[in-house]
Amino acid sequence: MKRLLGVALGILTAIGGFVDIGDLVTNAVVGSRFGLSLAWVVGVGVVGICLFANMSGRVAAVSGRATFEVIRERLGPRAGLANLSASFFINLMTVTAEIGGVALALQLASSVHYLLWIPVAAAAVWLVIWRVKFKIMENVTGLLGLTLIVFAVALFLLKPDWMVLAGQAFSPSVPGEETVSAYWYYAIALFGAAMTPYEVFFFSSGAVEEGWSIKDLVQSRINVLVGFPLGGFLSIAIAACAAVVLLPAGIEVTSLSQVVLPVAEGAGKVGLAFVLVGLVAATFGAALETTLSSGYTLAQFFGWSWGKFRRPAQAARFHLAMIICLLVGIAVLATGVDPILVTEYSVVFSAIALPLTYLPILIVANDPQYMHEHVNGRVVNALAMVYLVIILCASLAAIPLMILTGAGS
Amino acid sequence: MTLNRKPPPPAAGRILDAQLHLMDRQVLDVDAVPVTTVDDLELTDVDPNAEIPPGSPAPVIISLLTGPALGTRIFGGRPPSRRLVRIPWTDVSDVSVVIRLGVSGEHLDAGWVQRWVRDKIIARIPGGDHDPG
Amino acid sequence: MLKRQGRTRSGNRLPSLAALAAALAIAVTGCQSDPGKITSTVDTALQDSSSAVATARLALELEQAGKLTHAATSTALDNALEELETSRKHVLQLAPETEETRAQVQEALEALDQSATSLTTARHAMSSTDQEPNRQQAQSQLDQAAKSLEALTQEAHQ
Amino acid sequence: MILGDLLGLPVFGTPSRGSAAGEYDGGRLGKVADARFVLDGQPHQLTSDARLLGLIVSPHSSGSFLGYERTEVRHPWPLPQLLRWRHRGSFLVLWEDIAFIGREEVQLRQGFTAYSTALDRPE
Repeated sequence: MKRLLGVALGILTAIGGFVDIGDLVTNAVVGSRFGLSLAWVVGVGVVGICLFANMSGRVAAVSGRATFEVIRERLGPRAGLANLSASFFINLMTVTAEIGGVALALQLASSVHYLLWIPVAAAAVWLVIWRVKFKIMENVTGLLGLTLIVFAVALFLLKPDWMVLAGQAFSPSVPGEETVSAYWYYAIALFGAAMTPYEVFFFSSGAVEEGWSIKDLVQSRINVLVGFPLGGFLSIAIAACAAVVLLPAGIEVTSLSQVVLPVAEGAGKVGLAFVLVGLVAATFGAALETTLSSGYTLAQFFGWSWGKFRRPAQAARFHLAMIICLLVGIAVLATGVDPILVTEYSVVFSAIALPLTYLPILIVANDPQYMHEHVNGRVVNALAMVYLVIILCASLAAIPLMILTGAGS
Repeated sequence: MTLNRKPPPPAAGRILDAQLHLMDRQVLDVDAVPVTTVDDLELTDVDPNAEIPPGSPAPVIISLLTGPALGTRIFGGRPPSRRLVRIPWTDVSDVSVVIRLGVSGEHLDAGWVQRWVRDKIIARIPGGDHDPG
Repeated sequence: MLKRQGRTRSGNRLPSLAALAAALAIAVTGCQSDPGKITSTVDTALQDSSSAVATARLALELEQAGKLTHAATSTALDNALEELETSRKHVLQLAPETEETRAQVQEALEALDQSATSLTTARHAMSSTDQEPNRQQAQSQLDQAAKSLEALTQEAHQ
Repeated sequence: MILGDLLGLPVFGTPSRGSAAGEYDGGRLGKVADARFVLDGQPHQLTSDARLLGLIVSPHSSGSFLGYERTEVRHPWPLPQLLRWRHRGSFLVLWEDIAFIGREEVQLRQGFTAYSTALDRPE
């Protein structure tokens, strides 16, 4: 049981990263437009995030340094600030979207308009950050988020033609009515979503919050190897549900209410109940993850005292920064902007910030001053270099593709 | 190439490269509470208008700088000397992956923003002064 | 003053950022009056609307089969209606100049209006207490709307 | 003196009359890439004074070494190789060989010695 609860950090990180509001919708959009022909991207993304999250967790466990401290140390103040600006902007967009996402999920459960839920959602996020222990926070949201497995259950109950799905997934091609640039735009969006930098910020800072040390290296690895593949599995299940039910009906996903329709069709009201709990937990977890990440990145860049393990008064600037982020998020949402649109953009922007985040992690994971004998092995380094090249290509292609496709429309 | 040059005469103490070991490192106080990051270093002055007489003593680090020094290091320019926020080098107790101070951050100039935010805002919100959970 | 590499470099970044912003602005706003633009706007609007109508049909179907809750169904219908309104707004903003495009826009608007009416009926059916006849009515209206949208889309693609 | 002001300054040699035009003949040698200190100054309660041992001059770039100035850090290929190439020809010049530190430039004494920048003693 202890081992089982020990993976909560990995599960919360992955659920917040893979099935937050933006991914829920992006995955369903992709499923409803491209079937499973982009599933391979999720696979590539899962391997990549496992690789780098494990590295950042190892650096945190061995040296006690969280990722953004390392970024500033290695890149210096200028490139560090560039990364901070990009990451913080993405975080803020995502915080905004997730609070909107919690509200949208609550609207689905209650039919009360989501704008009314926004203050409630934001206040709840703040209260948890202000008062709840890190351990309790990750266990509760992680476990409740697991109910999203109902997407996989519903897929089985829908009795799809598995051969067709497998065919789409394993010999991918661009569907006839879609353009090649739209296909690659969504490929980058999915890759960016899988590897969003806030996941490593949160994971490594969480490792420091939990006081991991060298003896927790195995724990770190289990967290990564359970959490992220699970997140990837869930996102493929969501895409598959959309591909089976929505694609044939000619429905292109634009809202959260469409995402749950396949579950209702497959698993009825019980399934719907599970999926609603899961949606609220996952978006709430993602809201916590991104709000905390905003605080972590700022505090670690400027060297402020941070962490939920301290009293708020002992990490005053860290808490103030998060309060301001939440207020900004509420203000943005109050203008009536579509929360889903916000995350769709943030996912693509995150592809741009990726190289400046993962390069310093890789360098420090090879530095014996920090890592002693726990430096990277040859295989990990070779794989990581391959991923750096992929990341670089994705980040260079992101903006041109976004303009070319009109953001995928 | 670098490697073919002869090594410098051995020094009697630990070697620290400013960019590698000091700049942008996290500074922790005696209780391991983060205080700031090293934004820059202040050295004893060298006359910028005259040649250094042979045999003059080498400059030493007087203090770690923070606050406005970060802005000027990134964007250029130079803050007036009295506006620099300093942590005296004599407060430093150890330089490793982090820089440790031998004093509490509570009384350092570098901690005033933290203290202000804490006393004026965070400690006034209910629960701000209690342990989490 | 010192001359630093980093500063000159970041100075060079500004114009390229401005160019990027300009390119984005052009990509987003586009040009309103050329016929190709009209055709593609109408096309997108028809597609989005048939997706919205299909969503409503599926949601109603699932609700009648007892698989979808009242709250989730109304939310789905609300979202579909919003989507339809957006499409209608886009088409209404067009300024057709030729006879041909004017007819095209007119036809599309009729279909969109029909869809909006059917969705509103469905929404009313959900909130009214005497249920059955109303819902069937809504469903048949939705079926009709879907048919006209499909006909128009096929016409455009011939 | 603020270290940030010193980093990135161009470094010149002092023109020498009569000697054969060697590689350090008054021309521009590179930029200050880092400053090396040694903890052997006056001892205090907690630590000793950090004395400026010398400057690291890099002919091609004043950018960061990203930690690869230490020769024992060799992974992951090809990053160390790339960074060492970017800083090829960089050298350490001791404080005794520095003639002048101005606001715009650093000048070295005639006949200064360029030492290896390698920093591979255990930390």
